[in-house]
Amino acid sequence: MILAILIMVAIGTILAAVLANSAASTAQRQQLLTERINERLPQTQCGRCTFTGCKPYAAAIARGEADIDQCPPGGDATAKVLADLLGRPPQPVDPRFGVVLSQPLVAWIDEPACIGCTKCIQACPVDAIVGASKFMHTVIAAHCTGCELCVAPCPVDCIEMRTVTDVALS
Amino acid sequence: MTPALHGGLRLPGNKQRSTQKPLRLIPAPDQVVLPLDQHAGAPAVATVRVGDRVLRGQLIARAESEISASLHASVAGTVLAIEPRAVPYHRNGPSTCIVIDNDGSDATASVAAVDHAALDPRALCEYIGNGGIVGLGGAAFPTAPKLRRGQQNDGPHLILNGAECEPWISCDDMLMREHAQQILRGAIILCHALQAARCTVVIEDDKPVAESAMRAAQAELHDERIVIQSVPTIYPAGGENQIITVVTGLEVPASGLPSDIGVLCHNVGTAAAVARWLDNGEPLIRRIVTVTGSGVTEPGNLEVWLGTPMSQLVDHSGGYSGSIARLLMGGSMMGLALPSDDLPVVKASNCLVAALPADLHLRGMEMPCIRCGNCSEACPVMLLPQQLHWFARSNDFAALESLGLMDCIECGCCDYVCPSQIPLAQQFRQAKPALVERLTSKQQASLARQRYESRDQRLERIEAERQAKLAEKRKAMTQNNHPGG
Amino acid sequence: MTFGTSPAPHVIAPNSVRRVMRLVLFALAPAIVMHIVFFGVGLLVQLFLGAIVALLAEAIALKLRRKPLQPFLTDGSAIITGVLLAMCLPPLAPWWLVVSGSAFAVLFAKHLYGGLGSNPFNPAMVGYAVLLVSFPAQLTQWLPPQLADLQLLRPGVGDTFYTVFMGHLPAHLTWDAITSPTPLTSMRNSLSMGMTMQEAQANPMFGAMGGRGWDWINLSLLGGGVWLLVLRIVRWHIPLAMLAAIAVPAAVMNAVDPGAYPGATFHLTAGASMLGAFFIATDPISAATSNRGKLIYGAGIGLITYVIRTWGGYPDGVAFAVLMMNAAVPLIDRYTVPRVYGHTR
Amino acid sequence: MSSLLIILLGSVLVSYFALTTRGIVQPFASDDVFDSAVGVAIATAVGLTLLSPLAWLIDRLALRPLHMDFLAPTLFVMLTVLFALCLEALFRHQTHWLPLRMGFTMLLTTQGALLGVMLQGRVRSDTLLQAVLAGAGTGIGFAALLLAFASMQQRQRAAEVPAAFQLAPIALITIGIMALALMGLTGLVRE
Repeated sequence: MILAILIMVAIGTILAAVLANSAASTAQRQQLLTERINERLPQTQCGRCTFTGCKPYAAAIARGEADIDQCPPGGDATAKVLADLLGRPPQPVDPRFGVVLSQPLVAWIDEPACIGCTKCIQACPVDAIVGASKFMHTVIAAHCTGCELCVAPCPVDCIEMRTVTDVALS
Repeated sequence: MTPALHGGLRLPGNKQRSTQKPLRLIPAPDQVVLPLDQHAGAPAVATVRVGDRVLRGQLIARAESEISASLHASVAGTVLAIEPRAVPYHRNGPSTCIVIDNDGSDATASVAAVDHAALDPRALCEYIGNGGIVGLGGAAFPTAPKLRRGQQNDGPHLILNGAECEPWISCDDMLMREHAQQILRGAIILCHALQAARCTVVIEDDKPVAESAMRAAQAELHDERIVIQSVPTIYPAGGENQIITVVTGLEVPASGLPSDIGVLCHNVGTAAAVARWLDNGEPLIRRIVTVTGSGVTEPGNLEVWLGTPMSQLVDHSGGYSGSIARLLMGGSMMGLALPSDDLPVVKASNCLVAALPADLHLRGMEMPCIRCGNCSEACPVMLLPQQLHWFARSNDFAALESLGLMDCIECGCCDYVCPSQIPLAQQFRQAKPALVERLTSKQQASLARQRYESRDQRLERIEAERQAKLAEKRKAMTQNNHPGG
Repeated sequence: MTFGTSPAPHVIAPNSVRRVMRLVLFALAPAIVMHIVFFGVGLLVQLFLGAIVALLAEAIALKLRRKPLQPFLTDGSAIITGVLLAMCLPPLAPWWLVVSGSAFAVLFAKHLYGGLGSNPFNPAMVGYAVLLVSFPAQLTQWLPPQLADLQLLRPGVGDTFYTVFMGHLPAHLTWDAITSPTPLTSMRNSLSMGMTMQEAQANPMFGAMGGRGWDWINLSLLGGGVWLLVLRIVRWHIPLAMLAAIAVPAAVMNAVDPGAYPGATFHLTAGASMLGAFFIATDPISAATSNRGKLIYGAGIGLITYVIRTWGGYPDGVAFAVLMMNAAVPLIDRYTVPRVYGHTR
Repeated sequence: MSSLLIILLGSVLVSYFALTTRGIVQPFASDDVFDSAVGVAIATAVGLTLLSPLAWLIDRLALRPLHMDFLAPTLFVMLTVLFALCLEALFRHQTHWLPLRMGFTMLLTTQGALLGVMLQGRVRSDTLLQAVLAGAGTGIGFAALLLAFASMQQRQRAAEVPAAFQLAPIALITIGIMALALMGLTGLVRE
C-alpha cells in the first residue's frame, strides 16, 4: 500500500516538472509563433491595427490578445492566411480599423510647398522620405508602404496619398 | 537524329495554298498607322511633330531606353497625327501611333550602304539598332539589345530559326525560297557582330523547296561557319527555347537567357532585314505577310509596307469569300483573333488568316478536368497543366509557383489535346501576372520590414549614445563637485 | 468589318469527355459478352440496374447542386461507375445491392467531393467496398461457369429475373445447388484446409491457366485494355505496374513454396486483376498525376491486392487496394512532380 | 520469422487508432500547416518506436513483479505526455516543423491519452522485439495516414465541395472512406 502511494507521489512530481518545463517552452513557442505571423503581415507598419507596428501586432495575436481581422492593408487575403495558420475560420477585415483599399496608395509631397521641417522624415517607419532640414523633401515611391503616418505631422499639409500610377505620371 | 522535343503536336500545316504564287509587293496605302510600341520593351519616342514632311525610311521615333527599337516612316508624306489608335496586339487599350499621309512620291531617304567588316562588333550592333530591326518571328524583341547580351560570351553559336512550326504561316518559307542569299548575308553580318563560331540555319522538313534554295545559296557562299540543318516538323519546335534544345540538346536555364549557354537565336526574317539595312540602306519599313485561310479567294505571301491596314491585304488577295469565323493575326495555335480588319500591319504581323468555321475547331462547352494526362504528355516544357489548372482555380499561388507556372510558353498544346475543351492557355496567361504581382508584393513586404528594423536599430543606437553621453556628463559633474570625495 | 474574338488557341483536336467514356464502355463489351456466355444473363440485369440508378443519382445530385443537367448527365461517367460496380457483383445478387451501391457511389464518392473531376476516390470501388463490408453473404453467391462437362443445375432466364427482383430463389432451386465459389475463394479454402496446390488444382473448375470461365473473362478484359492503350485513352504505366506487382510476388512465393502459393498466371487471370488494372485503377480522376507517380500508384495497388489475397480476410483485395492508394495519391503527387524544362531538379 | 513480419505489416496497415484520434480530424488545410503535419507524423513515428519497448520493459520488470498492473494506464499516459515534451525538444532547431497552432498542446495531451491506450494494448506482445516492431508499425502507420490525410486536405481546397460539407464534414467522410479501405485488411493479423 505504502509503495503504491509512493509511486503515485513520484508520478505527480514528475508530471509537475514536465508541466513547469513546458510553461517555459511556451514562451519560446510564443516567440516562434510571433515570427511566423509577422512573416505573413504586409509590413506597412501603419498602426491601423492599434499597435505600433506589424511585429507588435503579431506578438499580440500570438498571445491571443488581438484578433486576425485588424489589418486593412493586408485585406481579406492576409486575414485568410492568418486564419489558415491559426486553424480558425477565415473572417473579413473589420471596417472599424479602416477601409480595405482596392489600389495601393503612396505618399506624394507637393515639393514647392515643402518647408524642410523633417517632421515627416521622423514619422516615416520605413525611411521612405529623403531630405534634410530646411531642404526640400521627396518620397521614394518604391519604398513607401502607404501607411499615411507622414500626412498628419506636416505643418504645411503638402503631403497627400496618391495611386502609384498617378505618382508615376506626375 | 536530333533529340526529339518532349511532347509537341503534329498539326496539319495548311500551307500549300499560300506558297503557290511568288512574293508580291503591294502598293503603299493612302495612310499608314505606325504604333510607337509595336516591339517588346519600352515604346519609342517620336522625333517628328504633326505636319512635318517625312521621306520613306526616315527616322520618326528613337529608342530611348535600353530595350526598345527605333521606328522609320514606311511612306513619304506629311505626319497627319500622333494619337492613340487601336492596335493588333495585347496592350490594355489603344497605343500612341504616328499617322502619315502618303503623298504618293515614294521619295526615299538615301542611306549609304555600310560594309559590316569595317565596323567593330559593338559599333555594328549599335548600327543595327538604328535600323529599327526587331525579331520578325512574332515576339518582335529588339535585335540590338539581344546582340549586345550575346556579345558577352566568346564565340556563341548563332541559330537562324526558319522552323516556322505554326500552321498556316509560310512567310519564312517564301523568304527562304526567294531571298536565300540575303538571309545568308544577314547571317554573316550577325556572325561578325557576335564573333560567332558557328551558325546553324534550321528548317523544318516540311519545306523541301526552301531547304534546297538555302543549301544552294550556302554552297555558293562556301563559308564553313554556316550549316543548314533540317528538323522534324513538330509544333512548337519553332519556339526559341525549343529550337535551341532540338539543335544543341542543351536546355535554356529557366531563370536565364539563351546567351547563358552560349547560344543566340534569331529569325531568318530578322537576318534578311539586317542584310537589307546594311547593304541597301533600307531600315525595317516593310515585311512579308502570309494572307491565307479559306475565307480569302487567292491566298499568298505579300510584301507589305508597315502600317498598311489589314483590309488592304485581303483586298489584294481577292477579298473575302464566305462568312469569316475568325480573322487571326498569326497562326491558329498562338494567333490573336482581331476584332476588326482596319488595324495596321506591325513589325510582328507574320500572317493573316481569314478563317472559315471549317478551318478552325473552336472550343465547345467546357467540362471539368478529368485529369486524363493528355496535356502533360503534350506539354513541350514538361509541366503538369492539369495540376496548374487545379491550383489556378483556387488561386493557390505557392503551388502554382512550385509547379512552374512561369515556365509556361502559352503554346496551346494542352488546349489542343484536352477532351474537356478547357481554355488552359488563357487561364495560365491570366494567372501569370497575378502570380508575379503576388511575388513582388511579398518581396516589397520583406524589403519594408528590413527598412523598418534597420530604422529601429538606428534609433536605439542613437538613444544609447545619448544615454552614454548623459551618463558621462553626470559622472564628470559629480567628479568636479567633490573631487576625490 | 468586325469579327468574333476568342482566346488562342483557335483549333482543338476533335475529342470530348463523352468520347473517352464511350470508348471505355466499348472496351468493356467483350468481357460482358464473355461473362454472359459463362454465367448467364444475370450480369445484364445488374448492368442495366446499375447504369439506370447511377444516372438517376447523378440527375438528383446535379439538381441539388443547381448544375445544368445536359452536359454532365450524358458524359457517361456515371454510367461507367454503375457498369464497373455491376461487373464486380454476383449475377444473381438481389436488386437492392447494386441499387444502393451505385447510388452511394455517385452521390457520396463523386458529387459530395465536387462532381466530375474532383473525387479523390474511385466511385465504383467506394460503392463496392461498402457492399463488401455491409453484405458479405450476398456477395459470395457466385455461379459456376456454364460449361458442357459441368452438369450443375442452371438457372434459366426466368429464374434469374425472379431471383434478382424478388430477392430470393424460386421454389425449385436452392442456393447450395446452383452456387460455387470463385477460383480465388476455392483456392484459398482448399489451401487453408492443408491441401497442396496440386490437389486444389485437381478440382474440375480449374483449367489450364486458372478458373475456367474466369480466365476467358480476364483475357477479354486484357484485350479491351490493350485496345484502350492503342487508342491512348489509357497510359501503360498503371496497368503494367499493377500486373507486375501482382505477378512478381506471386512468382516469388510460388518458387519459395509451390505447394502453398498459386503462381503468377493464376493470380493474373483470377478475380478482378485485369478489370482492376485496365479499368478501375486507371480512372484518371482518382489516379496519380505524373508518370512516375502512376508507376508507384500501380505498384502499390498490385502489392496490397496480393497481400490481401494471400494473407487477408477477403478473397479479392483489388477494391480495398485501389481505395488505399487513392488515399495516398495526393501524397504521391506532392513528391513526384516531374522536372520542368530549364530546371535542374 | 513470418510472424514478426506479419506483426509489423499488420500494425502498419491496420492502425485504426490513427483514424479515430480526435487530433487527426483537425483539418491540416493550408500549405504551411502541412509542415506541422510532417512534424507531428515524424514525432509520432519516432516516439512510438521508442516508447513502446520502454512501456513493455516497465510493465515486465516493474509492474508485473510488484503486482501493480493497475498502475499501467496512468504510467503510460505519463509516458506519452513525456513524448509530447520530447516532440518539442526534437524540434528545437527544425522550428518550421514545430506545430505552433493554438491548442496544439491540447492536441498532444489528448494524443497522449490515445497513445497511452495503444501502448497498453502493445503490452500483450510476448518479447521485447515484438513490442518494438508493434510500436514502430503503429507509428509508421499513423505517420503515413496523417501525411496522406493532410495532403488530401490540401488538395480538397480547390474542389467545389457543396457549402454544407466544407472543411470538417468532408474531412470526416474522407476518413470514413479511408477507414473503409483499411477494413479490407481485417484478418491479416491473427491475434
